[in-house]
Amino acid sequence: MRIGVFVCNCGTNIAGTVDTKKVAAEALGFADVVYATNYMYTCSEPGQQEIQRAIAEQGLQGVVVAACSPRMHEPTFRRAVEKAGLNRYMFEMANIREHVSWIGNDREANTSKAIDLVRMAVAKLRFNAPLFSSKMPVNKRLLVIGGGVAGIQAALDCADGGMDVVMVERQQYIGGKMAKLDKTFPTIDCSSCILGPKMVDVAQKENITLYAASEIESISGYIGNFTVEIRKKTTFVNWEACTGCGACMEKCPSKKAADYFNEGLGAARAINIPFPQAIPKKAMIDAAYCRQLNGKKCGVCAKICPVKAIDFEMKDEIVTEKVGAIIVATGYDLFDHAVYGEYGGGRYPDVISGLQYERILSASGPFGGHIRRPSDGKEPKEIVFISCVGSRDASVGRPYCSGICCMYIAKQAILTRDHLPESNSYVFYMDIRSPGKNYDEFVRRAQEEYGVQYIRGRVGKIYRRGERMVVQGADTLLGVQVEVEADLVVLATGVESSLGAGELAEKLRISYDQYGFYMESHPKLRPVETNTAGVYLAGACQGPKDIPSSVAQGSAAASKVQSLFAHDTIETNPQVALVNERNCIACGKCIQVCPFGAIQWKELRGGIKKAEVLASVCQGCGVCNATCPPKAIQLQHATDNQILAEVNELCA
Amino acid sequence: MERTNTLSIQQSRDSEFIREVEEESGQSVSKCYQCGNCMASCVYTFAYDYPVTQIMRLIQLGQRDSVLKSDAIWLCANCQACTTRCPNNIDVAQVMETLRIMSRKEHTVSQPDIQAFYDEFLRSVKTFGRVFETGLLPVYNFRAKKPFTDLDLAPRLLKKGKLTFFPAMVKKRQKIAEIFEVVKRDRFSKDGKTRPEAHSAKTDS
Amino acid sequence: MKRVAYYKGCSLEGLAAEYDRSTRLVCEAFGIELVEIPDWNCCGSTPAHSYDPLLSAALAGRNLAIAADQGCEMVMSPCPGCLKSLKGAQETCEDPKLRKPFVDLVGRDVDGMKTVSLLQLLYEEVGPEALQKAVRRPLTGHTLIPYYGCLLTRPAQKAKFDDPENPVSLDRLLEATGAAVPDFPYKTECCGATYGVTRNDFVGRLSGRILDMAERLGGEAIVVACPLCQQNLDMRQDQINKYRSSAFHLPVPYISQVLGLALGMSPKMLGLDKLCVSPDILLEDRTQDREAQGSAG
Amino acid sequence: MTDSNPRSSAPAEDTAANRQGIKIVGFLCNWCSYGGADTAGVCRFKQPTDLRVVRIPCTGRMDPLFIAKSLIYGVDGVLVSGCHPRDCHYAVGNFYARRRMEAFKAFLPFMGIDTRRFKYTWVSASEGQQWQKVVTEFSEQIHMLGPNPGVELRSGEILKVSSGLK
Amino acid sequence: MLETDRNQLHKCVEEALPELDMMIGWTRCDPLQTTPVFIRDAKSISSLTLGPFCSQNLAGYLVKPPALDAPPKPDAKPIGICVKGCDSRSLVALIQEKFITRQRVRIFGIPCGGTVDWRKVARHVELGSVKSADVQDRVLVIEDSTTTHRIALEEVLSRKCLGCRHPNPVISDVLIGAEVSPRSTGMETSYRDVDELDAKPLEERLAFWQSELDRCIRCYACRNACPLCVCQDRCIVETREPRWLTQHVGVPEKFLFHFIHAMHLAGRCTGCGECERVCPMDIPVTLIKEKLNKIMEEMLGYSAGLDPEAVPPLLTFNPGETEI
Repeated sequence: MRIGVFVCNCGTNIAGTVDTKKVAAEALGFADVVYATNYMYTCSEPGQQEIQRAIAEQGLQGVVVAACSPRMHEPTFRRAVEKAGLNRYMFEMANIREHVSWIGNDREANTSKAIDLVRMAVAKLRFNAPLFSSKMPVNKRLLVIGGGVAGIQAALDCADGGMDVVMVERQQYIGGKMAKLDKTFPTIDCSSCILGPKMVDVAQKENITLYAASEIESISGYIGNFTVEIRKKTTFVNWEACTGCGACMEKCPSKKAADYFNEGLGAARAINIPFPQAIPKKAMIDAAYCRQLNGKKCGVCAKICPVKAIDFEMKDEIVTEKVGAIIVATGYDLFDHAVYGEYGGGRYPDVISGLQYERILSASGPFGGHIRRPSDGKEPKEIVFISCVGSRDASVGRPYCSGICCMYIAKQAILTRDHLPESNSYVFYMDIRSPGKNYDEFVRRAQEEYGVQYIRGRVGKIYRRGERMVVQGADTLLGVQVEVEADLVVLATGVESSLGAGELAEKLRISYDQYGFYMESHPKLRPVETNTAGVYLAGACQGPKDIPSSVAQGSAAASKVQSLFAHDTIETNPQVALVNERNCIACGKCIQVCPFGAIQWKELRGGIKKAEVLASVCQGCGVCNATCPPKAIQLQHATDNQILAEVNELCA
Repeated sequence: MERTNTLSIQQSRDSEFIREVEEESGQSVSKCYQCGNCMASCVYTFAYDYPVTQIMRLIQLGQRDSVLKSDAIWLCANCQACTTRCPNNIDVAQVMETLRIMSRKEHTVSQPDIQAFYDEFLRSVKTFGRVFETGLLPVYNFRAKKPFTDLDLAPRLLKKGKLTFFPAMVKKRQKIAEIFEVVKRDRFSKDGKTRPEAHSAKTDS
Repeated sequence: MKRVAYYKGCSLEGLAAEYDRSTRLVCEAFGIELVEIPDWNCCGSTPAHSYDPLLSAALAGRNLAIAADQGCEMVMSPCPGCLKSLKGAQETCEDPKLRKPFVDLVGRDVDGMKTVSLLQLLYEEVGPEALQKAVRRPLTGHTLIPYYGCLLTRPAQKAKFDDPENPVSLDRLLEATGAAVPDFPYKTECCGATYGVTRNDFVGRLSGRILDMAERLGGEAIVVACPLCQQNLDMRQDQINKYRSSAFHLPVPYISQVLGLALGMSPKMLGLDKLCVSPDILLEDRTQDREAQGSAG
Repeated sequence: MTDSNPRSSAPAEDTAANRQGIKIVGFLCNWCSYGGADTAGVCRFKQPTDLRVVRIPCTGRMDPLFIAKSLIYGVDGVLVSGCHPRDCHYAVGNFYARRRMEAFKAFLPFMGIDTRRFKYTWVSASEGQQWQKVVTEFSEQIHMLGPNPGVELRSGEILKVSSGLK
Repeated sequence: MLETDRNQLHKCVEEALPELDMMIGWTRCDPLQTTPVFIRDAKSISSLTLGPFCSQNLAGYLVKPPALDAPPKPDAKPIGICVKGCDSRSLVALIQEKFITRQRVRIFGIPCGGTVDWRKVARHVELGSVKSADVQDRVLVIEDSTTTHRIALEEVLSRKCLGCRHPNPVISDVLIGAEVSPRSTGMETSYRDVDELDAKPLEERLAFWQSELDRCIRCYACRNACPLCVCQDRCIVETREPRWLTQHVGVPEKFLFHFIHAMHLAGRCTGCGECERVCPMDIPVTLIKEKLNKIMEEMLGYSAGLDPEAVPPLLTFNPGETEI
C-alpha cells in the first residue's frame, strides 16, 4: 500500500508545542509510507487540494492526516480523499491537537507522542479495506408517540405535508395536559378553544391514524424501516360502533369511579367519556369500578347502548405498523407532593396541586368553573400558592427548575381574582422565573393590577387549625417568620418525566437522564434529534417546557422528518459487523449478545447453520466481535487486526 | 454585631472563616440559596438577632464576627427542624453547632448565662459522672445572678419526692475525668485550634 | 426473652423517676429484659456537644462500650436527648478520622450496635397488634394527644425511625389502647428544650402553643416520650399559665405510663401520682359510655 | 474556591526525565470518553503525555484479550474508558464490558501481572475535567509502578518455584 | 461392588442399544488406563468398563467437527454416553450453549469416587512393570513382577478430584451404582490450589507461571481435549484473519495462548480437568481456569454446567450491578 501522511500545523495550535516537521520526517520511515509533509491548515480548501494533488501525483492508496480530533474533521477529509478517487475508508486520522498539543507544553514529549499516534494510524491503515454503503428505501410514514400538544403539532405538520401519520396515545383521549388547563399564560387564552380545533383536525385528517388508549409494545428496525407493535388496551367498548352519545354514562350505576381527568377531584362513572370535547369521543369502561366486570349483576350500559358497542369480553389487541421515522412526544407528569410531610403529605384535602386547581378553575371541571375548596365545597377567601414544590429541591431528588410554575401560579392568581374579586391571594416564591415574551410583564400585572401578595420565602409547614390551613413560612426580605391562615393552599407542583419514560426509552434505544427526561443529540445544535437515527423528540419528554416551546419543538421535529422523507432512500453505514462464514462455528453467541437483534441464523446447504449480520440493523457496536470465540465476526473498520496493529506499535 | 448600612464585601470577607465552618461542619455552605425554609421552620426565630437564613448568608459572605457573636447561634435548641426541611440537604443544625463550638473557642459567646449553665452541667458530669439536677440549679442561679429561677417549682417537687439531695455517682469517675482531660488537652494543644484530625462527624452528607 | 441494654440517663434518675419505673414495668410485661448498663455515666447532652464533639462522643460512647462488653446488641434509651448522644458516638466511631481518638478514649468500637428509643422498641418489638391484644383496661372514650417532640424522629437519616414530619408510631400505639387520637399538627414542634432553666419565657411561648393546640383538639392528656418535654409541659405548666395568662390543666403522662395503665397496672406502681398535673381523668372507665364511643375519633 | 480551576492544578512535572519512557494505551469509546478527552483538550486541561489513544466504537467492542496482549507484551498501562452505565450509545455495550473487565481485572494478578496496570472507568463527552483527573491519576500510578517487566524471562533466570500442587 | 456396577452398566446398555445410534464409553487398554470406545454392536458391550481408571471426559466427542458442521437429522437416534459427575457438567454446558439437545443424548450417569492419575502412580511404581491394578476399599493394589504394592487411593487421585463438589452426575437418564457424597461442599475447600498460589507475592506468582509456561510447546493438546473448546481448527491462536499470535517461540506467546484459552472458557469451564490431564509437559493448565471459575462464583454467583437453562454470565449483564 502506498500511504501519504499529512501533518497539520493548525496554525500554532499544533505547531506551537509539536515539531510537525519532525513528525512528518519520522513518518517517512514507517512501512508503506511513501509521502509525508506538514501543512499550515490541512482542513482548508488549499490543504485539501494538497492531499488530492499528492494522491494523484504519488499514486497514494491510503491517507493519514495528523491533525485535530476525528470527531471534528474526519468527514471533511473523507470527502476530500473520495473526490481524489480513494475509498473514503482508506483514510485515518491521528488526533495530535486535542490529545497532544493542547494538553501538554513539553515540546519534546508532545512530538514523540505525535509520532507514536501517526505510527499507530499508519499501522491501522495498512489493514483498512474499501467499504461501501448500500441504499435502503425509506418508508415515508411517521409514528408520533404521545398525543399532547407537541405530538399533535408534529402530526398535523407532517400530515399537511402529505405524509401518513400514525399517532399513539396512552390515554383514552388526545390533548394531553393542555386539555386539562383552563386558560393559558400570558394571554389568558382559553386552552380548549385553541387546542380544540387541532384535536378535531387530528381526528378528521384522512392520513392520520389515531390509536388512543394504546401503548407501544415493541419497536424493531432502524431509520427508514421501523416495525412497531402497538397494544390497543381493552376499552370494553367497540369504538368502531360507539358514537359517543353518552347514554351509557348517564345510566351507569357505578358513580364513584376515579376521575383521572379531574385529577381525582369529584368522581366519574365506571363507563366514561372524560370531557365533552374529547377526541376520540368514545366511551371506555374502568374495569376497577365496573360492576359487571367485578362479578356483580349489571350490564346496564350494554342494555342501553343504541349501537350495541359494549363488549365485556374484549381483550387487549396488538397491531403492527411499519413506519420510517418516530417522533417521541410523551410529555411529563406532575410531581406527587405526598413526599412533603411538612405540607401534610397529601392528607389535607384543601392542599392541592396546581393541576387540580386548574380543573377547579375550568368550566368543564368538577365544580363547573366555580372556585370551591374540595373539603367542604365552600368558596375560599384566602388562597395561598406555594412555588417550587418538587422543583429546585435536592432533598426530594428534583434539583432542577420546572420552568412553568412561576407563570402558571401568576395566571391562577389572576384568574382567582377574576372569579372571586373579594378573595386574597398570596404567593410564596424563591425567585420568579419569567423569561418569555410578555412573561415578566404578566407576573408584574398579577402584583400591580390584581394585588396578588408575593412573599419571598419558602414555606416550612402547613397544618390545620380549625377549618383553615395555617401556612407557616418566611419573608426572607424582612427576615421574619410569617403565617397566613388560608382556606385553600395550591402547591405549584413541579414537572417530572412521564411515568414509564425509561421503559419506552429502552424500547426506542434512546438515552435518558437521571430524571427520566430524554436526551437530545446535542443540547444546542441538535435539540430535537436523538442518538438513534430516525427517532426525534418534541415537547416536555425532553425536559420541562411550556406550551409555546412544546409546539415549536413539535414543528421542529416534523421538519426533521420531512427532510428525511424528502429522500426515497438512505445510505447505510458500512462500518458494521461481517461474518466470515468459513470461520463461524455456529455457536450463536453473537446472536445472543447483539443489543439490536441484528444477527440471525442463515442455513447453508446440508442444513449447516451460520450467523448472518443484517447490515441495515447493525449499529456497529462490536459486542459480537468481542464475544465471538474464533473471531469469525469482525466489525468493519475496527477489526481485530486493525486494533492489534495499533496496539502492536506500542508493544514494540 | 453592629448593623452597618454599607458592607464592604471584599474587605469584610474572611474566607478562612468560610473554610473553617465548612470543614468543621462537613457541610457545603455555598449550597444554600436563601429560600428561608430554615427560618420558616425554626420556632426560635422570634428570639434570634439574625434568623438562620441570614446566619447562612453571613457565613457565605465570610462575616466571622457577626456570626460568632450572634445571639442566634446560642439560642438554637438543636431541634433539627431546619436540617429536616432544607431543600439542599444542608445539615443546618450541624452548622449551628459548629458555630457554637467556634464561638466558645474564640470567646465570643453572646449568652454568658447559657454558657454558665452548660459549664455547670459539664462540671457536674465531670465531678459525679452524672448530672445532679437538684444541685445544678442553685449553682447556676448563683453564677447567672438569677437567684429566683424555678424557685416556684421547689415546694411541689419536694412534695412529689422528686428532688434528691445526694448526687448519684459513677464508680469509675476517674475515667470520666480522664475523658475531659484528654479532650481539653487535644483541643487546646495547637494554638487554640482544633486538633487536625478533628473534623465533624459528618464529612460528606 | 429479648435482652436489651438499658441506658436510662440522668433525668430518669431524678425528675423523671416515674418514667424509669413505668418503662421497666411495660417492657417486662412484653417479655423484654432490660439490662441496666452498669456504672453508666451522663451522655453529656447539649453542653458537651457544643463544647467539643469528641467529648460528647466519648461520654456517650463509654456507656455503649460497657453495653457491648456485656454482649448486648441493642441499646434502648427512653430519653431522646441521650439517644441522640449515643447515635452521635456511633457516628464518631464510623468517622475514619475520629475513629482512632474515639476508640482510644472508650476502649473499643461501638458502631455495630442498634440504638433505639423506648417508642421504637415498643413499636418494632411489640407493635400495635400485640399491644391491642394485651389491653386489659381500654382507654376507649379518652382523647389522647400524641406528642413526639423534636428529636425522636429527626433528622431522619440519623433517627432511622418513622416519618420525620408526620410520625405515626405513637399514634398507632395509643390507638391500640382504644383511645381516640386526633391528628396533632405540633407532633414534632420543639417544646423549648433545655431553655426551661435559662429562658423560661421560651418555654412559655413554645410549650404554651402546644398545650393550646392540644386543648383545641379536645385532648385530655398529652402523651410524651421525652423527660424534657414532660418537664416543660407538666412541671412548668403553671409557669406557662402565668406567662400566657391561661388556665391549662392538661396531664402529661409518659407513653410507658399510659400503656401500663391500659395493660391494667396500678396507677401507683406506674408513678402517675408523681405527675404535677393530676392524670386522674384517665382513670375514668368510659367503655360503657356509648356516646363517648360515638364521638371518639 | 478559585483553586478548583483545573487549568491551574498542575499535574506531575512532565519532563523527559520523569517519563521513563512509559507508554499507556487507552481504549476509548468513540461516543463518550473519546469526546471527553477531546473536551479536556479543547479546555486545555493539562495532562501527562504517556497515554496513546485507540479509538473503539464502544467498550462493548473491548475483548479483554486486547488488554492481555498489551500487558503481556510490555505496554506499561492499559486504560479503558466508556460511557457511563445507562448512557451507552448502544444502550448496553458497556454493561457487557463491565462484567468482562471486572472478571479480567480479578484474574490478572493470578497470572503474576500487576492489576494496577489496568484501569477501566466511565467518562462522558462533557466531563473534560474528569478525564484530566483520570489520566493524571492513572499516569501517576503507572509512573509509580515503573516500566512493565512483562512476562519474558530474563536470560538464565528461570526461577525454580515449587508448585505446591498435589 | 465395581463388578456389580459393571454388570448393571452392561445390562442397561444392552437394553438401550437398539434405540441408540451408538454408545460412547470406556474400555480397559492397560492395567492403569482406559480408552474411549464407540459401540454400535451388542457383542462389544462386554468391553465396557467403569471405575477409577476411567479418567477421560467423553462429552467432547459429541461436538467436535465435523459432527458439528453437519447437524443431526431430526429423526437421528440418540447417542448413549457414560459420564462421571464432572463429565455431566460438560454435557450440561453443551446443552446450555445449544451445541447439543437434551434429546440427542441418552446419559448413563456414573457416581465417581475420584479417578487415578497415572503420573502420580509413577511416583510409586515403575509403570512398565505393572501387571495388574485394582482398587479395593480406597486402596490401589498393584501387582508387578515381584511385589504387590498397596497405595492409598488418596495419594494417586487426580488433582481436580481433591476438591470435587459434584461426584454424582447432575444430569442423567440412568444412574449406575450408588451415589457418593461430595468431598467438598463449598468454595473454601474446592479452590485450595488457587488460594495457595494467590497467597504468594505477585513476583512469585509471575515466576511460577513463567517457569511452568516456559515448558509449553504449544501442541494445543489442552485445547483439543477440552469439551468446550468448540472452535478447534478455527482457533484464533492459529489463524491469520485475525492474527493474534505469531509462530515465534517465546514466553509472551505462550502466556497469550493460555490467556486466550482461559478467557474463552471464562464463565463456561466446568473444571473437568481434561486440559491438564492431556498436557504432555505436565503444566497445571486447569489451575488457570480454576481461578476464573472462582472469580465467576465469587463475583457473579455462577458455576458452569449446573443449570441447562442458565445463560453463561459473560454473555449477559445486569444493569444494576454497580459493585461487582
